[in-house]
Amino acid sequence: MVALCIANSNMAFLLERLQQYGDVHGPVRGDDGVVRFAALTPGVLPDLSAVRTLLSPKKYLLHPLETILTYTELSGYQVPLEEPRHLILFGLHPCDLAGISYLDRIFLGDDPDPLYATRRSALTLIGVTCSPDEFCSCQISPSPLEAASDMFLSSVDDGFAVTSTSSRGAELLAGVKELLVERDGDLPEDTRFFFGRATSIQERPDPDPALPEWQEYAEHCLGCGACSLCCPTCSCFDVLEFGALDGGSAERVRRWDNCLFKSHAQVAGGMSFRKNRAERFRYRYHHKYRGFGPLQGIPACVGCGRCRVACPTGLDLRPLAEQLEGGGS
Amino acid sequence: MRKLRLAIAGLTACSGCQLSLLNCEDELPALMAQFEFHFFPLACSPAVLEGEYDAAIVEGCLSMPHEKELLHELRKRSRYLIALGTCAAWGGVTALRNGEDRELMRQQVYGQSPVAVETFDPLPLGSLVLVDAAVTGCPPEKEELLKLLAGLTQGALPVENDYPVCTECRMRENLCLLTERDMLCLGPLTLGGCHARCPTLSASCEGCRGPVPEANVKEYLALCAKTGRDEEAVLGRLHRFWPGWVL
Amino acid sequence: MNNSLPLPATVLAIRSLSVDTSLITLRTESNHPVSAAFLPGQFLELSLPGFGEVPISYCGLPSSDGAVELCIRHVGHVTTPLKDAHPGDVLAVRGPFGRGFPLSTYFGQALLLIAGGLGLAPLRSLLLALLKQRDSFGRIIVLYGARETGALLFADELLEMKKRGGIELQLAVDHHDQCLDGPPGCRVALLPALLDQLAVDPERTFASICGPPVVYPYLVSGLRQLGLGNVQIHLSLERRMKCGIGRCGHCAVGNRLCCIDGPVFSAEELAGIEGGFV
Amino acid sequence: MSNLRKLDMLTRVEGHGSVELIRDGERVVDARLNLFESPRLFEALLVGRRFDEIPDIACRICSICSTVHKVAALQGVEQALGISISRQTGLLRELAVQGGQIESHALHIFCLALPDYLGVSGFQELAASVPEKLQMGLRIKKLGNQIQAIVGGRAIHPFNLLVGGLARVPDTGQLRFLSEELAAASTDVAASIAYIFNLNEILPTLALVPSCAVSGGPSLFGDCLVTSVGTSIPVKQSARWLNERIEGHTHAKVSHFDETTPFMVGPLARLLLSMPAEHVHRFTDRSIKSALKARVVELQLAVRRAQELIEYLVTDGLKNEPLSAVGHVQGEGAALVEAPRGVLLHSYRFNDRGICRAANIVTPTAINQGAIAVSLKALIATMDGAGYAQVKRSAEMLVRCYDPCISCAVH
Ligand SMILES: Cc1cc2nc3c(=O)[nH]c(=O)nc-3n(C[C@H](O)[C@H](O)[C@H](O)COP(=O)(O)OP(=O)(O)OC[C@H]3O[C@@H](n4cnc5c(N)ncnc54)[C@H](O)[C@@H]3O)c2cc1C
Ligand code: SF4
Ligand code: SF4
Ligand code: SF4
Repeated sequence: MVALCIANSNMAFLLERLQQYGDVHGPVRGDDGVVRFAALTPGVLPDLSAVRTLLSPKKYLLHPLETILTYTELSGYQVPLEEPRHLILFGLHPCDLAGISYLDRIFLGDDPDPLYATRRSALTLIGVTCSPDEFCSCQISPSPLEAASDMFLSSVDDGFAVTSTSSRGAELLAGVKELLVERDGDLPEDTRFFFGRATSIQERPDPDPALPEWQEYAEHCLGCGACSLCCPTCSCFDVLEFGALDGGSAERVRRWDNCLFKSHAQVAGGMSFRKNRAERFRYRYHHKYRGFGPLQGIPACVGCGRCRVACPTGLDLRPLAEQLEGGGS
Repeated sequence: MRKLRLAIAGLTACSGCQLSLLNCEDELPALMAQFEFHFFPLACSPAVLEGEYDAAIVEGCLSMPHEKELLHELRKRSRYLIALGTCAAWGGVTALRNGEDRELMRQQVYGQSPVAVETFDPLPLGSLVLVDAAVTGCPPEKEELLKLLAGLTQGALPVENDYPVCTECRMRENLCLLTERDMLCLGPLTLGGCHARCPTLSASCEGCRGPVPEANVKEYLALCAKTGRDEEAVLGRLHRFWPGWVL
Repeated sequence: MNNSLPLPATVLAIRSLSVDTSLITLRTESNHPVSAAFLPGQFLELSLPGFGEVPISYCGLPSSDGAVELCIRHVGHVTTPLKDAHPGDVLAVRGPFGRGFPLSTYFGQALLLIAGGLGLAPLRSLLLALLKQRDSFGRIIVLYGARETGALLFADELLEMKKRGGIELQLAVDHHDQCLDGPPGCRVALLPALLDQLAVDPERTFASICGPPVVYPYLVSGLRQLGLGNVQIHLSLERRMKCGIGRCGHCAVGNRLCCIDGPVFSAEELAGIEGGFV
Repeated sequence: MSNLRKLDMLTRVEGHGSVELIRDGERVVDARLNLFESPRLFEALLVGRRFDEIPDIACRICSICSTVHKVAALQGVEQALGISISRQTGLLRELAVQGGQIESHALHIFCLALPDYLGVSGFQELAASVPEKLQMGLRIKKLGNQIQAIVGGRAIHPFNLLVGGLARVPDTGQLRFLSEELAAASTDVAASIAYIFNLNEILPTLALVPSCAVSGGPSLFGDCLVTSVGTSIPVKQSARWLNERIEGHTHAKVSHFDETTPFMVGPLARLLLSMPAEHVHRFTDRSIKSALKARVVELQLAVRRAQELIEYLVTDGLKNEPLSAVGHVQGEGAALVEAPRGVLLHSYRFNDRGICRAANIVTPTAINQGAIAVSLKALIATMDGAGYAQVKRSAEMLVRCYDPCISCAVH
C-alpha cells in the first residue's frame, strides 16, 4: 500500500500550512513541564510524544466557565452569538477523539446546544498515534465510542503517515500535499483499534453499595474536582445567573461541576440525594462505566488515564471497574 | 428609582475589604448610581447611623464590646447583613491564637503597663447575629464583591460556592504545587472563587478564603505526612485564617 | 426546536395558596408547546431574570391561549423572590420537558392519586385531565396529606370536586392541634396510613404518586399490600436539575435521567435502584 | 446605642479613632486624638510562626499599607536570617512599594481629604461637584493598584512577594504596560499638583515639630533614619531610638525623640529632609497644612521613580530566579521602609528552628501621635473663642493632614 508521509523535519511547514485553514492548537509542553492544548503559533511545536495533556480537549467545546444566555429587559434572554472561529486541533489521541464523540452525543442531535454546536462545526480534528503508558486503559477495556477524526497521523520511521478520514480531512490533505512524500508499506495498527468496537455492555446489576472500596474512595478523596475537570467525557455543569450592576440585565453562566461535590445532588432546603461521598463515588462509577439516560450502556471512560494521574491522592476507579465490568466486552 | 441605602462598617480588621470596594475605581460611578453609601466612615462623613438600610456590609471580626453593640445596631437596621471578608466570615488572621491566654499575649505587646483595653478572642459575625451572605477572602475578590452588589440591585444574594481552590486551579491548567512541587498548598481545603489566584503565580494557596464545605483535613494531613511534613506545622499553617479546623 | 432559549412569559395572576406557596398564572406565546402541548407530570423550566432557572411541574391543563398554571413553593434563591411577582412581570419559560403520567394507559382504569404537600401540583394537573374525560376512567381516589391544615393546597377545589361526585377524597395532616379547623373530613394521619382502610380492585387500579421522597418506600409497600403490581405504581421524582434536557448530569437515578426518562417512573423501573425511592 | 454615640468616629481616615475636645466651661482648651482600634496584638500573633510566614501575616496589619508592610517584614526577616536578595527582587519590591505609595496618596488626596477643602461629605458628593477631579484621582489610584497587582499578584496583601524573591517574576510585557500607563499618568499628576496647590487653605499656619525619615529619599528605602535636627540612626538602633511608650488614652504606643521631643514622619517630613529643587519654593511656610501638597508632589516623585525602576528592570532583562537561600536560621534583624505615612520599622528575632521569638513593629501613625498632639494644641490656641463645632471640624481636618492609619498604629 502507498502511504502519504510527512517527515518530522517538515512538521513546522505542515503546521504553517494548516494555519491557513484556521487556528491550530495542539499539545504544548510549558516551562513548568505541564502539557496543555495551546496555540501552535510559528515557533511553537507540538509535543507529540506526550502521553496526555492536563485538561482534555473538551475545554474547547465546553468552556470551564461560560455565558450561555444574556438577559436584558428589552430583548429577554438571548444566546450570546459567537463568531465561529475555525480551529484545528492537532495531535489528538484516539481517546480524546472518542471523548469528543461522546460529548457530541450529549450536546448535538435533534436539539443541539447552540454554543457547543457552533464551536463543534468550526472544529477540525487531526489525530495522531500514541503509545499508552501504565495509566492508560484503552487497551484493557475497549470503548464503543468512535475515535473519529478528520485526519490522522500514524507514526512511521522519522515521521507520520497522513490519512484523511473525512471530506474536511481530504480538503486539508489536498492543501498540504506538496509537503508529503509517497512511501510504500502498510500502516501500522494504532490505538484507534480499541475504539468503536464493543457495541454495548450487557445489563448488569447495580454495583453493590456494600463493597468496601466505596468507603475507601470516600475517605481518601479531597473533593478537589481534578478527576472530572480533566476527564474528556465528564460534562456535568452547574448553572448560575448573575444580575448586572445596571439593576436590570443579567447573564447566565455554566461552569464545570463535579459529582463528588456536596451540592451536586442537593435540592432546596439542603436535602441531598447523595449525602455522603461514597454514594457520590457510585454515581461517578455509574457514569464512567455504565452510562446514563440516552447513553445508557455506553461506558464514558475512554481510558485516557487523566483522572488517575491528576488525583492528588492517587484514587483510581479502574481496578474496581475491571473487577465489576469483567474487563469490557 | 430609589437608590439602595448601604451601611459599610469595619470592625476589627485591616480595612482591606472596604478598600476592595474603593478599589473598584472603574465601577464606582455605576455603584454611585445604584447605591447611597450612607454610613461609610472610612470614606464619608459623618459616621451616623440613621434610619434603615437595604444592606449592611460589614468587614472584620468582633473583638471589643462596643463592636458587638454596633453589629446589633446594624443588624436591626438592615434588611440584609453581609459579612465581607474572611475576618467577618471566619475570624480571620486576628483569630490566629484564639484559645491562648490573651493577657499573656497582651503583655507580649504592651509589657506590664496597664493599658486599658478590653478585648476578647476574635469572633466571626455569625457568632452574634444572623448573617445573610458572606463574601470571603483576605482580601475578598473585587469580582465577587461587585457580583454581590450587582445582585443586591436586583434583590438577589449570592449563591454559595462549595468547591475548593483546586477546582479553579485545574480549570486554569496550572501545575499542581502540592503534588508536583511538594509545596504546602492549601488549595484542597480552601473555598474556591478566587480563580486560584495564588497557585496561578506558583505561590501556594495560603487558605485566605476559609474552609471549603466537606474539607478532608485528615486526608490532607496524611498526604503531607507522606512527604515528611510535620503535622503540627501543617495545622499551624491551616489556622492562619480560621481557628476552627478539627480533624 | 431550540430548547435552550427561555421565552418570555408574563405573569397574569398570582394567588397565595399557603404561607409559602403561590399559584402563578403565566401567559406565554399562544399555541406554543410550552403551554399548549404537555402531559400532566411533565415540567417546564421557569426563569426569573437575575436569579436563575428552576424546574416546575405543570399544575393545570394545556391551553391554546398561552396560559400556564404553576404552583410554586418559595424555598430558595429563585423561588423566594417569586413570592413578590406581580401581574405584568415578565418571566421566562422553556419546555415542556420530561415524561409525564401515562394517561393513555390509564384509560378504563381506576386511579389512586396520592399526594404529599407540594406534590399535589403535578397531580392536580393529572386530576384535571382525568376529570375532563371523567367517563373514560373508573374510580378516582385522591389521598392528600400535608404537614398541617394551612399547608393543604387547593383544599376547596378538591372538596368541590368531591361534592360534584367526581372523586373520592381523603385529606390528612401530620399535626393534631392544627387540624381542629381543618376542612371537613380531614384526619390526623401520615400519608401511608391512609392506605390501610382502602379497598381497591388491584387488577384495575393505577396509583400516581407525588410527594416528599421519604414517604415513597412506605407508599409503595402499602400499595403492594393492596395488591398493586410495581408496573401499576407511578411516582414522580424530584432531583437537582440544571438544564432539564439531559445534559447537566445532576439528576440521574440509577442509569436513567430524571429530566428526560422521568420525572415520572414506574415502581418497576425504580425497583432495586440505589436512591430510587429516596 | 449610648456607647456608640460616645464613639464619635473620626471619618475619612483608615481605622477607628476620634478627636476629643477638652473643655473648661464653654472654652475648648485642648484636643486629643483617641485611637480606639482593637489591638490585634500582631506582635504576639507573630511569635511562634516560622520565618516565611511572618510577612504573610504581618501585611494583614493594614490593607492600605499592605505592600509596604509586606516588604518591610520581608527585609526584616532577611536581615535576621542572612538572606541576600537579587537586584531584580530589590527593584521589583521597590516598584511595588511605589505602587502602594501612589494608591495610598491618590486615595487620601482625592477621596479622603478633598472633601474637607470643598466642604462636602465624601466621594459621592465629589462625584457630583467635581466629577473630573474625582475621575482623575481614581485613574491615578487605579494605576497604583495595577502596579501592586502586577508585581505583588494582588493590590491588597501581595502574595507574590516571598522571602528571598518572588513566586513569579512579571514579564516584560506587563512592565511595559505599566510604563506606558505611568507615562500617560504624568499629565494627570501634573494637573493634580496644579489643582491641589490652588485649593483654598482651610487651616492656619502651625509650627512643625522636627522631621524624621528613612535615609534613601524618594527611593523610600534606606538603612538609617535621618532627622531635621541632624541625627542619623542606623537601622539596628532605630527600634531603641524610636522608643515606643504606652500612653493611657490610646491603644497605640507613642514615640518620642529623646524621651520627650515628639517628631513627625510622612510625606511632608520626607520632603523637608530631601526636597527636590523644583519644589523648594512651594514649601516655604513649613506648616502641617502643607501635608496635602507634599502628598501630591510625592505622587509625582513616585510615578517618576516607578518609571525609572521599570527602565532598570527592562534593561537588565527580566528573568525567573530561584528564591535566595536562607543564610542561618537563628538571628535578629530589622528593616526600615518609608510607608505612605512615614517611617515603618519591622524587627524580628528567630530561634534555631527559624521560629519567631520576638517581633517589634513601629508604624508611622504611632510615631506621629506626638506631633499630632502638638499640632492640636497649637490649633486650639489659634481658635480661642471659636464654637465647639467649628473647633471640632478644624481639629479633625488637622488630624487628617497626617492621614492617620489607625490599624497600623494600633496593630
Ligand atoms: C421535575 C421537578 C418538578 C418540580 N416541580 C415543582 C413545582 O411544581 N413547584 C415547586 O415549588 N417546586 C417544584 N420543584 C422543585 C423546585 O425546582 C425547587 O424548589 C427549586 O429548584 C428550588 O430552587 P431555588 O433556587 O429556589 O432554591 P435553592 O435551594 O436556592 O436552589 C439552588 C439550586 O438548586 C437546585 N434545586 C434546588 N432544589 C431543587 C429541587 N427540588 N429540584 C431540582 N433542583 C433543585 C436548582 O438548580 C436551584 O437553582 C420541582 C422540581 C423538579 C425536579
Ligand atoms: S481527583 Fe481524586 S481527590 Fe480530587 S475529587 Fe477526584 S477522586 Fe477526589
Ligand atoms: S496547586 Fe494547590 S490549588 Fe492548585 S491543584 Fe494543586 S493543591 Fe490544588
Ligand atoms: S489561592 Fe488561596 S490564598 Fe490565594 S487568593 Fe485564593 S484562597 Fe486566597
